Amino acid sequence: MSEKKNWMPRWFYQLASPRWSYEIMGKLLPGFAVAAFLFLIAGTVWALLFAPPEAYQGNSYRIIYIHVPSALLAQSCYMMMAIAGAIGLIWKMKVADMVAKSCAPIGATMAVLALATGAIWGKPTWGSWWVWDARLTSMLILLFLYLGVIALYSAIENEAMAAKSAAVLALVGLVNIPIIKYSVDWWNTLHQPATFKLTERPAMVPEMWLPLLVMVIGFYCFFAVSLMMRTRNEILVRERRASWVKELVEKQ
Amino acid sequence: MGRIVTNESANSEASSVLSLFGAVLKRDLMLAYRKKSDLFNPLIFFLMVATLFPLGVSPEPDFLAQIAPGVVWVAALLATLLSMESVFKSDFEDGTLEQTLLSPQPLFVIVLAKVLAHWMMSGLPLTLLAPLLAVMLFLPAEGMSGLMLSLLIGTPTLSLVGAIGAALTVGLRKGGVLISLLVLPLYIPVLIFGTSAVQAAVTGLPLAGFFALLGAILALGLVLAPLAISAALRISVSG
Amino acid sequence: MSTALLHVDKLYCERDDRILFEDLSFAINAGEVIQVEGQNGSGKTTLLRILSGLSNHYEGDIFWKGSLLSTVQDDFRRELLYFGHHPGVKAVLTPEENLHWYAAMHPSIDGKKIAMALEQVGLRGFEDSPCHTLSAGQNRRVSLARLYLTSAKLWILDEPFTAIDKKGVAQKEQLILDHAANGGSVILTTHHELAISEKVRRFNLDELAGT
Amino acid sequence: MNFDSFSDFIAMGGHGFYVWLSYAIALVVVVINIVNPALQKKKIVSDLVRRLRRENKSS
Repeated sequence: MSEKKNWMPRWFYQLASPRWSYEIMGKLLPGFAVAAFLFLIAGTVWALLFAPPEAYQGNSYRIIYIHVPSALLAQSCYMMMAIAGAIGLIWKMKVADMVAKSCAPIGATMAVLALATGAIWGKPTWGSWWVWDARLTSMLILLFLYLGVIALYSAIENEAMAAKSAAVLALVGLVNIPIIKYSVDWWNTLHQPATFKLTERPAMVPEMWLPLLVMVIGFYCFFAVSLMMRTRNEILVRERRASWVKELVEKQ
Repeated sequence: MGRIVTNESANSEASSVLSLFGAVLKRDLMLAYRKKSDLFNPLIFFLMVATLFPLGVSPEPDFLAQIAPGVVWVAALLATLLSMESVFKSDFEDGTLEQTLLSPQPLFVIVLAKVLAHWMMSGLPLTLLAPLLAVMLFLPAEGMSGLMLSLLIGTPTLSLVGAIGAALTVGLRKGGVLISLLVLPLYIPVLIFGTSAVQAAVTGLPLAGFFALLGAILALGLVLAPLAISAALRISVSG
Repeated sequence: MSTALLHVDKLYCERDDRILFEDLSFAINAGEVIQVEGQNGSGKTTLLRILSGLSNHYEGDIFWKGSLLSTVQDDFRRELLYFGHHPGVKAVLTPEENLHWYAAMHPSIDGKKIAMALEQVGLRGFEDSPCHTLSAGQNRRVSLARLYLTSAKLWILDEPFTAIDKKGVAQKEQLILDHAANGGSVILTTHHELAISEKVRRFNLDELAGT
Repeated sequence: MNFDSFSDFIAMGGHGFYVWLSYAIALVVVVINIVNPALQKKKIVSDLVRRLRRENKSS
């Protein structure tokens, strides 16, 4: 029975073992936590204190250092959720299911953060809290997609079934995201031509985009930390009957 | 099983798929015909939603004419959603869904036939009823063809995507609200291109582009949605 | 590999924090009738749903004629008849229409035999009445009429005799024996005392269940 | 350093409210995403300990 599985690399099957994943994530966590902390602090100080003010928007553009990383993270988190869900569906890999489930709340909060900062930035830039800008609208729809996935998780009691259903929904959403994005972009150009775009400023100088890069790396490290913490929790809950979990708990 | 593919066996396979498609379609249409409330409730809902707008916003003909494309499309979208829950529900409850999943027949074909039956019960009558609403909302006559055609191409996509939500929630006791939550964000492209087509028709702009886009989305849905529906049904029944 | 029709190897299933069965291994050979026994909640229905391929919430392997079930599902479904808690009868359709639909789902069934099958289960004269006008027992008989139509080798029957009268039960028991004699296999659960019990292999889930 | 004084830094050229509000929300979101799983873990472990004790008692 085991011969036919040999074409997959060994780490793939180790990943499939919840215990191994739990332990390796425990080892990786501190490193990522330190990196996230350092990058976020350094990026924030750089962004707020040392980056030069922008020619048209003055200092309000400094919101970009939150807005762009959170928007990026919200999108890549959805992709990760869908791909992890697909792996769980195809190879029946429990840990992938748990990763997918852990992605949903992080991605949703990131989408909220991107929307909130976008709206706050909109006030000094456009003079109103909300504008049906293409990017903000797509982000809002992405948030709806996240909320749907989370609602489905909480509606189905059986953990294995919930994971599979949510994976199907996430994949359907993944196929739809480009279509939604295109349709919203197109709709936006039809309804409000040539407005002042939030993030599409050509030719940022290095003093401006370097701190942005630092912030993006910091956000990804933070994502890794939160994701691993949640996934480890999920492993504990779903493997609660396994003897290694019992031993682990007894030690505490 | 080494199957030898000759012309003859390919032909007989194609005809057996067709006869299966026909049998499922006929059965679902017959079910709807015998339980007429399922047929009429979404249509009544469609009419009522459109009535609310003049009462709730303004009966001004100019204003209504301006929002008519959007109102008709939103009402059609909500009416489709309303009828969505029942696509698989009764089959799930009386065990025929189980039997369907255990049959050796291709689930893709069965699901496609069921969605087509649903569309013939919801999307098609909605499209036929749309001119009535359009007149009530003072949509200019030039927009009528755009409205009908966009609904004709757009509503099958609504049925296909909605059926994914229905399949995911079929085993849940309170599936109704959840379907809307899962499916509405996915309806947005159809809504955008559908209403734009109507607006373009009203202002005399070229329409072909919108219909091409709606058609492309429909084609994508026809290929991918049955896969997602089949997977979702197997998951929902496994509980 | 064994030549058993269905071979179950180290099946493990838990539900709601309770282990229903673990390390469950058995084989079903052609010509065998197996009765699964156990208290309420011992996992009889779950086991039958797993064996039929409806549920895949289990660990372990199931083999159909020597190949993993998940790799030969189409062949397996062609040779399977499953009778579940819900009889799979549409209330607004007539018995005849219900069986025609079943025949469409299973192309190996000869549609001409439907009238005969309905007569066998005592529904002659009710062919054109919608099933919601029939009694619960009659509805289950509509579903049981499938036993006369099918050419499936493996029958999985979950409580097939509920709401069926004595005469009907005896007739179905005979049908099951005939099926086994022809090389078919039957797995069933029932609360009835089977008259044919000496020819049935029993299989108790309570003794197997985890503590 | 782009700012002459601390009060300049706080004012952000008149946009202080928007900038600081954004960073405050970001801080809250980041902290929630770290604290929430940490609290969750505490609860899960204590639940497991309680369950284990019950099982040991009953067996």
